[in-house]
Amino acid sequence: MATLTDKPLLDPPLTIAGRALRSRLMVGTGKYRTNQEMVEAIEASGTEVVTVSVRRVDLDRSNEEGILHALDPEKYLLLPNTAGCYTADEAVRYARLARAAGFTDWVKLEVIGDQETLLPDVAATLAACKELVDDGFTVLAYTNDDLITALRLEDVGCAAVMPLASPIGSGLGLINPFNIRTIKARLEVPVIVDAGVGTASDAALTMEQGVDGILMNTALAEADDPVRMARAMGLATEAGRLAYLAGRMPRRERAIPSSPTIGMLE
Amino acid sequence: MATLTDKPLLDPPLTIAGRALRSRLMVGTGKYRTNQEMVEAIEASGTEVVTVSVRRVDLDRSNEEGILHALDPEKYLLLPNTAGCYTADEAVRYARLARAAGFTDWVKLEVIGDQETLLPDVAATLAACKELVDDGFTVLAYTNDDLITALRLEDVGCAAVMPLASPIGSGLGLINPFNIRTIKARLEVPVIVDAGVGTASDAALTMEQGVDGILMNTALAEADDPVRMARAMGLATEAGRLAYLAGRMPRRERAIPSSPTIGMLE
Amino acid sequence: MATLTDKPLLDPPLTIAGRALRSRLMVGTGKYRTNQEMVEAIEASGTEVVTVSVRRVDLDRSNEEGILHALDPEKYLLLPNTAGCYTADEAVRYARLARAAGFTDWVKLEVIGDQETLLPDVAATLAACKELVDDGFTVLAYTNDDLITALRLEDVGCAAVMPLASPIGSGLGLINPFNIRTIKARLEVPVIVDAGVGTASDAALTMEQGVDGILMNTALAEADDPVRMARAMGLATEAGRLAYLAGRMPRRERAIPSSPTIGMLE
Amino acid sequence: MATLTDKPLLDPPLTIAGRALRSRLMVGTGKYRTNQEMVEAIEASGTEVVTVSVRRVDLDRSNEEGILHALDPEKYLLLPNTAGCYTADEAVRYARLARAAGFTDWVKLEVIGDQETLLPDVAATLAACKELVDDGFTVLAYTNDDLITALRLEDVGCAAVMPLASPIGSGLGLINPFNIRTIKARLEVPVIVDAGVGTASDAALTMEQGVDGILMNTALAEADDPVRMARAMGLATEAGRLAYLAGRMPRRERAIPSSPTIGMLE
Amino acid sequence: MLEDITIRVNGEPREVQGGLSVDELLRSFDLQPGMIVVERNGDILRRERYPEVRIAPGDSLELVHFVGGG
Amino acid sequence: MLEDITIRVNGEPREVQGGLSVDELLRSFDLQPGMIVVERNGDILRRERYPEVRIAPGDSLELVHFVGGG
Amino acid sequence: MLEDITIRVNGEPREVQGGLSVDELLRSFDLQPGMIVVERNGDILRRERYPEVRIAPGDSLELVHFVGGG
Amino acid sequence: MLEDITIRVNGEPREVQGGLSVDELLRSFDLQPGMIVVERNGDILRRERYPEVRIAPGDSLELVHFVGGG
Repeated sequence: MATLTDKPLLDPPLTIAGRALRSRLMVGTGKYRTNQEMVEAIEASGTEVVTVSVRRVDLDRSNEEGILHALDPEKYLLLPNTAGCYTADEAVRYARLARAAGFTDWVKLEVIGDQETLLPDVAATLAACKELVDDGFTVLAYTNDDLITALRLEDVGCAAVMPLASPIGSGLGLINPFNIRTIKARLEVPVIVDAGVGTASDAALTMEQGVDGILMNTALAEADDPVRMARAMGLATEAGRLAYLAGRMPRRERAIPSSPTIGMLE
Repeated sequence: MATLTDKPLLDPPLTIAGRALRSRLMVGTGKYRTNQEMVEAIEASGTEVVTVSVRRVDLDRSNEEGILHALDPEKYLLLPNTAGCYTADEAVRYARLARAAGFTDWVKLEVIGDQETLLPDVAATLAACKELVDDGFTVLAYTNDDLITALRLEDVGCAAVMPLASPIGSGLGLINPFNIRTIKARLEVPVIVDAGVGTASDAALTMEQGVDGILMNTALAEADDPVRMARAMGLATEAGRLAYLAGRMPRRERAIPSSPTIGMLE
Repeated sequence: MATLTDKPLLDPPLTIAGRALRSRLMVGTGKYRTNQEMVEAIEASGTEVVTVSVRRVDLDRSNEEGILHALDPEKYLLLPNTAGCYTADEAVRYARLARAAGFTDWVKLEVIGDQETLLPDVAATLAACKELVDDGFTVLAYTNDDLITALRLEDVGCAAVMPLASPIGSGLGLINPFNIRTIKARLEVPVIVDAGVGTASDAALTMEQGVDGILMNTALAEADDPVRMARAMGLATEAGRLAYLAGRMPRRERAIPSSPTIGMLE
Repeated sequence: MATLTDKPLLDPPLTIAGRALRSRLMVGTGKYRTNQEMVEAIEASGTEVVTVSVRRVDLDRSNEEGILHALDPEKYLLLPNTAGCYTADEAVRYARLARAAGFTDWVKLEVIGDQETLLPDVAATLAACKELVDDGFTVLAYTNDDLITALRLEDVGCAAVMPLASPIGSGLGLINPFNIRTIKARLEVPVIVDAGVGTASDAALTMEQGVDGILMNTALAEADDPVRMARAMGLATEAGRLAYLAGRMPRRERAIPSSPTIGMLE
Repeated sequence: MLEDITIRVNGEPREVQGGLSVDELLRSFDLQPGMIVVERNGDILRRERYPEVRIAPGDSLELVHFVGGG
Repeated sequence: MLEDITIRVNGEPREVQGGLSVDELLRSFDLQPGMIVVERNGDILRRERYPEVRIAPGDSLELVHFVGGG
Repeated sequence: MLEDITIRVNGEPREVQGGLSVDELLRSFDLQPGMIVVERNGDILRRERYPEVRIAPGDSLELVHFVGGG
Repeated sequence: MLEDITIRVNGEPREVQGGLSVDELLRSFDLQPGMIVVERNGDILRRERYPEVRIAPGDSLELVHFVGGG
């Protein structure tokens, strides 16, 4: 049975801003049916990085909802996002509140440009990224699959660029492998594909483009069985990575026998 | 890091003709650069079933070439194939020679209909399958992705039907998921997709159709690094299986936020 | 505006069994909302060949239902099919009844192997084809996309081989272009893709594989506007054919300017 | 044979900035082997709008190279582009020179962000678009397939938004139909897909997304036979448009007979 | 005027007037012989023989024609 | 015992006991200060200052924490 | 007959006859003025002014036209 | 010591010592009988019979084994 114990020999760890991560998969913590299911899925995924959001406490029933009651910050890197922000200023404000929580100066920057598609506002994302980098943040920036924007994000000091595979929560998978491959080929900072991955083959196909990692949430939370899907995604992310490193066979529009053509009987 | 130690809890084993297998991946032993590389790749793949061919001994340098010098029949189920046979009679003759070797009465039946594409002759395959079943063989039959032929193979007592993903050695991947899904939905015997898988995402996508397993050879032997690719395929096969069992999220042509839309600041 | 008046200069006509046809599109006559809509759609499609079925007259209200009341046999080649037949004998019986109507000795042979998918029984199709050819019929045989079966059909004297794009009435389009391309490359008789085409781009893509023509029914009859769709299909079939003959530009994973890079201002 | 004489009844003309166009296909004039071939291809395409570039005259052999020696401005709308410009100022300068030629105040705005991929610099494109609109130009803006950028271009007064199908000169076709469909659904100004279309089925598929037109150059100029391909593209563009208007049949993963299931013989 | 006989037409038993030719039978059903193909007791009947061939008791006829199909 | 004062907390007007420190205020809401970030009149308040900073009438506070998100 | 002057045309220094109008200059290059757009020292020159505007020493001219492009 | 006889092995004519058992023949080719399947004049020979069955002039043998295949 395949075990991953000697994985480090097969694939050096992903390193972002100097921190080596034990898995190339990052997962979100939203939309699970229960905290229990979320924790088990995160465990099964093998991830080290989980994203969280900053929201007002609900003064009437606050004890339940805080994520820190469910997740151990010693065990996971809690990566705050700025989801729900529609301007650079708003995103910067949320990032600073998140940092003040005292766990990390990393932030997953999101500046949304349209409520219906949740596609990023790349101009505002660039502006917020620059301001946060100047303020000492380690910024992982959610963006679309436009190479030019990705290059600009790298220019302003982004620690990792996070282009989408398809819209947040759509499950449409990697629609444009060419753009993702091109972005990876041109950037020096890690490229983490964020949003849109729906099932295991999407994750493997995405990693086969050569990118450094994947972040997903809905694919786990909305699966009928989030724990099985989390395990599937952990395995698929690693499978796609190893297949990329292994160098696949050529595609050919003809057949080649796998068995010897000599030594046949009369 | 993802480990597979509790895999049995997540996925019951594939059982063919009463034998439970520890992996849903089967691999061929052809075309490796060296026996050493082959053995390491087979090990890394986590497979339990490896296919072999029956050929004349080379009376001048026989010691090297026999596969039994490299593979331990106690450790792996050696599944003989009838690759290279173009008639039912020829395939039956090779199957009987293979059985006489004394390891197993299983045979992977192949009757080729065209040298250029190595596509099966379904009429001859059906005839040979019937004769071998009547003779007590456990037949796993390589076929194309035609449902009607698959149903006939099941009717004559095939232990597992092995439709192709794409031509042998082509690496074109799963061209027609619809046909494979349909075959799986209609048959009761296990469906093992054989031939054409080229990389990890192909394997995951194939398993996500609900099939019971995959057999591959060229994708490993012709990868730049067969050991890494073998590991990748073992993981991807399991990932695709678990994703199928988990029940994927729906695809939707709109976005759904992963983070709460309430509790935003003013 | 594009007109097709000089089309003969661009594409020689499709010729089957010595008969040159003015269009590479053939259409069925089933499932239209009204005969009037059917006639207008057929007219708009530009086709010369329309398929019909042989059925018992309804002794209570026979005047309405006969297709000959709506279609002029002088204007269109009425091609009888054996749709609904599940054995070779049944198909041969229907073919003979159709020929006795006195319009043509052509027949579109269909022998279905499964009621749910309407996929062909290739063994029975081969048997019926042989018998009908020996009896002097010009046989156009519906089959799946298996090269070996297509070669056998050619061997027994089929006038045209009609592999499917996807199941009858599914509208799934051309699922396996590779198989269709391979069949066309290996056969000498005309290859007409039958069944599965759903919209204009499917028709163009199909013709771009080099095949000689397309037969469709549901895509027109079930469109919201069959007449517009019929025109679209006529144009798309011709567009795909011309694109195939024209020889497309290479695909490349880099950009090439369309405008001169010299002569820029300072 | 399909003729398009009554096309106006089937599809109202595309209208940009108040001008009704007789074809939804626009073509470039670059990279043809000869001017003669270019003129014949443009004629065969049925287009009314052809793009041109502004470049310095070559003082040594100027007579040959001017496009006006080959194309009649009375017969075609010459649409100047700003291809080759990498800044907003540069693009504005080229646009003004083009307008001074006295044919039109329309301009196809291109501001390139990267020499290797020729992908647009969306920030600079937006800035240039705003300045040109304020200066009285009718701006058709080449952009990527980002909805947010397309909405901003509409906001600043763009007359038509021209998202790419894939990179200029790549021939990779419509990689992301979802983005194009989304852009069309959200904008009020015409959406003309520009760049990347490689063959007829690409053109049909693109129009089937509901967009208003297509602009292409390399697919014609680099075809082995540009005239045949131009005709193919003219037909395919119209076919895709009509198929979109006709409303395609549903896709279904099961078969539906085209012929009656009643009235079979005993 | 002959008395009625019983035959099978398209799978249904029918009482028809005895001694009718196939041509007359078709017209009695308001069918145009030129558009109908007749299979009589398993054999196809050539159209020119419709006027001469007379229906006999117990005959089994299939009357078919072309309908819309794909 | 000081009388109540009115402040804004997370967008809602609230009557709270006058003179409370931010730390006391959080506990009065049954919140663990270590898990809460406080923005006071638009400025983030460093956690170590919660015990010393006292609420004044008209203060506007945002009390935020981490919740599940993607 | 005036003596030659030096100007810049499309980035290259050129000796041309002094006192020429833009129209005359274009013709001297064997160009049809109706097909050429002239940018003179950074400003676009309206075509109707080609006959009256005279070239001065040190002028920088860009002479552009339409070529094939996509 | 018997004289040599001629047989066919894997399609090639061979001179071998007369009177050899199949087992002895295989060893003479430096093959391990346990890894070889023998087809003799078209019939498969059960392995336990290798020691007793003796090669006769004109025998046609196929000696096969497992090799790498997919």
